[in-house]
Amino acid sequence: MTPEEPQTRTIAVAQAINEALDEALAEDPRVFLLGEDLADPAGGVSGALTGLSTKHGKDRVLDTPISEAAILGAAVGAAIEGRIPVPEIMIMDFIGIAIDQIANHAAKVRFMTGGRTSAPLTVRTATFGGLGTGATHTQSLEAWFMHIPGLKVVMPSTPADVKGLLKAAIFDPDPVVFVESAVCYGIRGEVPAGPYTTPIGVADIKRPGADASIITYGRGVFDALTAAETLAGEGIDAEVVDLRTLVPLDLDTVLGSVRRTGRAVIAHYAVEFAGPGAEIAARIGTDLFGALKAPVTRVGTRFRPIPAGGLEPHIYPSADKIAAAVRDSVRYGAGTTA
Amino acid sequence: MTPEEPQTRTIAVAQAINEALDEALAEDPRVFLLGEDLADPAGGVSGALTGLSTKHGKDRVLDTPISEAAILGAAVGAAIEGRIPVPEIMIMDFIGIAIDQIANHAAKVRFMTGGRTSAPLTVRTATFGGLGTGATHTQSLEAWFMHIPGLKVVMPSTPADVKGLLKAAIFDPDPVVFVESAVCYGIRGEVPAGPYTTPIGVADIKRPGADASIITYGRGVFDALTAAETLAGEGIDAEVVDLRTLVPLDLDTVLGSVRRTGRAVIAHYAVEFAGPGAEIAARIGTDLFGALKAPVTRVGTRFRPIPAGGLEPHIYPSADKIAAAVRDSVRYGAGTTA
Amino acid sequence: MAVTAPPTVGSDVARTLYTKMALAYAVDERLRKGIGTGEFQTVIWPSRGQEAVAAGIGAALRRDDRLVTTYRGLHDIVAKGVPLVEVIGEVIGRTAGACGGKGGSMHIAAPDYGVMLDTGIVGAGVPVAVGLALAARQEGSDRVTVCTFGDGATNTGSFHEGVNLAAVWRLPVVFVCQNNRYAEMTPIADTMNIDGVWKRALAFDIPGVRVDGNDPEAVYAAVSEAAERGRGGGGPTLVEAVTYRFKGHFAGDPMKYMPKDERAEAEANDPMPAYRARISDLLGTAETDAIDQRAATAVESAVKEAAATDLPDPTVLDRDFYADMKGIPA
Amino acid sequence: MAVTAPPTVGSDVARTLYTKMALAYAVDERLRKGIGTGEFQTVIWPSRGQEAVAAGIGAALRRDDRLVTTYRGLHDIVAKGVPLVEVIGEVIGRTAGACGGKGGSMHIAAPDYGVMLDTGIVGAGVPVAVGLALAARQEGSDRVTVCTFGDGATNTGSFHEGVNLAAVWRLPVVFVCQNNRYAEMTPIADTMNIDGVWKRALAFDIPGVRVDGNDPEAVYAAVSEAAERGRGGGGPTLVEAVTYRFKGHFAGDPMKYMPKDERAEAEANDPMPAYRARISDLLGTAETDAIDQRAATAVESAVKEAAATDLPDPTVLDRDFYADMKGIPA
Ligand SMILES: Cc1ncc(C[n+]2csc(CCOP(=O)(O)OP(=O)(O)O)c2C)c(N)n1
Ligand SMILES: Cc1ncc(C[n+]2csc(CCOP(=O)(O)OP(=O)(O)O)c2C)c(N)n1
Ligand SMILES: [Mg+2]
Ligand SMILES: [Mg+2]
Repeated sequence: MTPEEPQTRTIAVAQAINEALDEALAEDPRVFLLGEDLADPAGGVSGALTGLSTKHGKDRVLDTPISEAAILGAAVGAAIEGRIPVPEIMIMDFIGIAIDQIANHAAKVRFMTGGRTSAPLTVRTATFGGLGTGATHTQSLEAWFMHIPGLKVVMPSTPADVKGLLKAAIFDPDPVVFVESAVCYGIRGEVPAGPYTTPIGVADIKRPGADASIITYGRGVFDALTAAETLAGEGIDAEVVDLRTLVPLDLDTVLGSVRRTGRAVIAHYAVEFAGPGAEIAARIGTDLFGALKAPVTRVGTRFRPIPAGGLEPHIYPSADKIAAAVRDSVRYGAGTTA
Repeated sequence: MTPEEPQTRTIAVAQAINEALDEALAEDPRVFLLGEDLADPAGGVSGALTGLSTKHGKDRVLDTPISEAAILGAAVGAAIEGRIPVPEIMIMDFIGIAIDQIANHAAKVRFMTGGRTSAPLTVRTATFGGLGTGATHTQSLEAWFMHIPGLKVVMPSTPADVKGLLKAAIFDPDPVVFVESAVCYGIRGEVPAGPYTTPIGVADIKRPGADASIITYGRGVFDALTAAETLAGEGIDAEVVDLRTLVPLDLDTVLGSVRRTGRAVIAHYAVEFAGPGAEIAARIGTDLFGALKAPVTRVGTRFRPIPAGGLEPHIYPSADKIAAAVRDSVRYGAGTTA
Repeated sequence: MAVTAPPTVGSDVARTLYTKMALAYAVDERLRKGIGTGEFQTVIWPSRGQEAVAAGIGAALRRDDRLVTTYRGLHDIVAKGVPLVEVIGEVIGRTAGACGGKGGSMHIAAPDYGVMLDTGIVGAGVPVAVGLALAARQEGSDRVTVCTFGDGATNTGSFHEGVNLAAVWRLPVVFVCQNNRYAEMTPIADTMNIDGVWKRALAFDIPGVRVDGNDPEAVYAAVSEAAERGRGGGGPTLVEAVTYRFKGHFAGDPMKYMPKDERAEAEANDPMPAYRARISDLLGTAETDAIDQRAATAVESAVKEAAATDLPDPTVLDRDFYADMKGIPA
Repeated sequence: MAVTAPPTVGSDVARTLYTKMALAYAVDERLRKGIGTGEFQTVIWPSRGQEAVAAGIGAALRRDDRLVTTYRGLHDIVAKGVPLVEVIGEVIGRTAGACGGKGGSMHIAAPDYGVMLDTGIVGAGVPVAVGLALAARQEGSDRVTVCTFGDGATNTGSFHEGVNLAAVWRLPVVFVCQNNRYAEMTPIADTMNIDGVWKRALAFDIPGVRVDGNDPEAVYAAVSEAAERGRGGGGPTLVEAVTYRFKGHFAGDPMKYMPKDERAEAEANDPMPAYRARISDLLGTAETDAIDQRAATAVESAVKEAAATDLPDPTVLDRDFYADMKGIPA
């Protein structure tokens, strides 16, 4: 609290990732990264890891062949030995050739071996939606991971959360899938000046509000905040609940918010059908039975492959769609229908 | 309707699979099967395919190496050429090394190519839960497939549905994931005497009832019917809705049933958290807002890896657990709580 | 087993080879230019430098032979004979595109010309090609399938599983590895120990051949031989075509990771001027110039034609999805 | 490259080898017997016939060396030194089991003895072994990792990706393929063209060796040599040990698909009587009998001890799941 030292700095999401990895590599010699094109001069396909291999060495930042199953399998093996691997799956859509190592091994070895082994790795991966590259490079598949007992699933939004949660994930005693959004890498925000971690499993109310709860995470948070601004201009006071982690899911915060507002709109870039929002909606519906002022609404990605080019906005959620859903929720029952 | 000819026969689920494949192979030369250990004398690892390679030839029933990605990829390629491949993934838990071919290729090519290609294969796979073999051979991962736009997901229960839906799936113009349950292979039931298909996307009320709707599919149907019997003895008249297919999901039938009974219990062998029941519960909660007599309940597999040996019943749903959930639902609001 | 195929083809084939190279070259140049100026809002993974491989494949195949390629496959697709307006239209996201603009730069299919799959999942095309070839056998057709991919792709499990399956089933597939020495920003030496990708054929007991990928005649000869073997029931072949990627991984790649001297050496072996010189000897400068000119003109008019068509409208989201949309979530 | 390692070991090693074989044999026999009579409600994938491979591996390794094996790995685990009560206890699902009965027959780990992973996903152990070896290097340890799997597993993408990565990173892994000529009910000839799995080493430029898997001394020599190479920084080796699977895929397999004459021939080369004869020459019949006897007794008392412990109770479902259970669904 010395007036000389600033308490925060403003950095971009990519820098937050870089700093979390840099600090983790510096703090613990067991930490290492492995994946495709991670080392300098590439520094990761989006450049977010620039400098790390130069600073910490190519034996801490390992470039691999295009062998996703081997990347994850090697990380499982190293984690079993007590190393702290941070493997990268460059784009989340590629997980379908390698999810076995996460779902059948990382997630299960502690349980299956009665605690004699465990594999607390942190898989970093990113959604690349928003770049128009078409159906196989734009998916948001976090629901697949949520459904596998044994994994933690973290999907933060702001630079501060990205940095604090990535750091926490790396040193977490359980395997974590950490999902970034490439189109958000440039978004800037304040982070605490020194090293810190953000607890996994705790949602954050990014904007308090009284009339409706927008429950979201990852890229959706930015849309939700924009929607809330718009709505504020119309006299609707929306609360934005940023889940930040999907497993563990902070239901207390979600239910607390919805209990207060009586209205819930759930937004995410995963496909809506059988997506993360389904679980959240189901829980709200059950736990707040009779206490809701309107049905829970979901604003997810439409049940379509993602088209290339300019049609993405017709598929993905957006601030406008979220705002419209909140309006409908607020108006519910006020109209002509019984 | 001649009195001489019986209208039905009684066969086991395994025989229903065998007959559907046999008929399909006989009816259309484009149909072929590929997978591990399919040909005689093995006839599939559970013997369900016995006789098919002998009758139709080893060039119609192809044994493959242990190469799940190649099995599915080859099926995608053949389907693109207009053949009708029926690849098998022996045990559903193995899909994590190969789901890419289904999720990024089979599901998406028609959309991505603007209809210039399509890959209407039928992936047969089976859950092996119930045999005590431990966490990597006992999962029910249909939720992964539901979440991928472009796939149909079929998971029937009785021999009649298994046969009719497998036949329909094979000749369906869209890619289908057809999920069997190995522990149910021996369950017997009546099937129509001659060839027939059962429409994909139509739920079936396996037992009508007035007091509560049990919504389930696959192996869960047998538990639900047992639960309904027990409940009948207690004066509770439960309806059992067998979804049969998860995509397309027959919401009309589900909502119609729940609208009548006012109560919904959803049961499945998939993990409850972020499972198929979440989507169904979310839809019931939204679409029947204000029309329910009790909160929707889910009885899924507990959020745990499946232990080996005798502990499976502590993890999986069961008739008892379903019956208990229905009782709670029926009693809801009748107790001391407001 | 590693041989350099003898470069002796007739002048018809030579003309075809150079024409295909010139077209592939012109398409790639034009698209990169348009991306650089902002004329096109899209991305491509340039094939500049690899034209000879595409031409060799394209000239060796019949129209009904099949091709499976990758995001870096526009040259392959052009050389297989797909109309330029379809290729360019798809890349720039117009309804004139091969897939009406829904697929994008890395998801082009044109079955009328044998282009059955273009995938952005590295390695995933390999098993799919096996299925295409299996279908050909089932139909009693003698068509072959060429499956082409990069050096990096041979490190994927899909490659191993797919080639093995083709080998076991003795299917008519020609696997053509375009070894451009990089996978994205990572040089090949960091991701495999072998000094030739062709050696991976030894794991499956199939023929493996290494050719100069900057020599279209060498590629043509190797692919032709492999294709004839496949048609005759002799099973698959792995052809390694050694080449270079002049413009980096994606259009706009600053290429910091590619050593200057390596690039200079590669540029000295640029297949375009090299084959142009050979062709000029054979056909004369005037005809060679005319080929270049026709290519540039064809590309320019394809750009115009494609750009004049509409962007796909949102109704395409409900078309060509499920064959039967009943019950599908809106 | 394919060689048969010279069978010359001292009598200490020979005794160790035979003792490990006898133990592995006795465990397998006893478990199958108990499954057959209904004494044990479980399943195993018998290792009968493959004892010499396990013994060769086990004798070549230090206690701190690592092992990754499969569902058909009870012989490997026993030969690596894991107490019988832990092995048998896990198979019959008792709390005395290595994993308290939660893992089951195909998911046994015993890190104190170097057994780090036993997996039922064919091929998946290969990359995991690479990670174990990477960890050893990072720690500055000279321990090696043996990763063993079947012939069928070499058709998986995981095998290819894992071995390649070990090769590129020059890691101390010995890949031991127990080629028992079948994958479940499918003979090896139907799933690969090569006449020796060792040839798959050629795809990665690592040493590949083929040995008689029925000769424990040959396996011992090959694995020892490969392990020393690995410890010395010489990278991975692929050892193919040719053997046979006498009892089919699973305990109770009717084995209809295994030709009678092939089985008869294999039985004539049964490693148990063969090595027993050699050992009797070396150590005398009395000591050999005593080894067999001690093995049988040890197994019987392990069965008793394990069976006397509890079945795991449901509270284990909430233990050893997440390290931190806060917020985890009930
Ligand atoms: C399964 C998968 N992993 C990673 C990527 C990201 N990626 C796209 S291209 C590429 C490099 C491919 O290298 P290579 O096979 O040599 O082909 P090239 O691009 O050189 O033609 C990578 C890693 C991907 N698309 N798919
Ligand atoms: C990925 C995967 N595919 C299929 C199976 C089913 N399966 C279990 S054992 C086996 C055969 C394995 O053969 P091999 O590798 O030769 O080992 P062996 O059983 O002969 O020791 C198969 C196909 C599996 N467990 N995992
Ligand atoms: Mg390359
Ligand atoms: Mg085998």
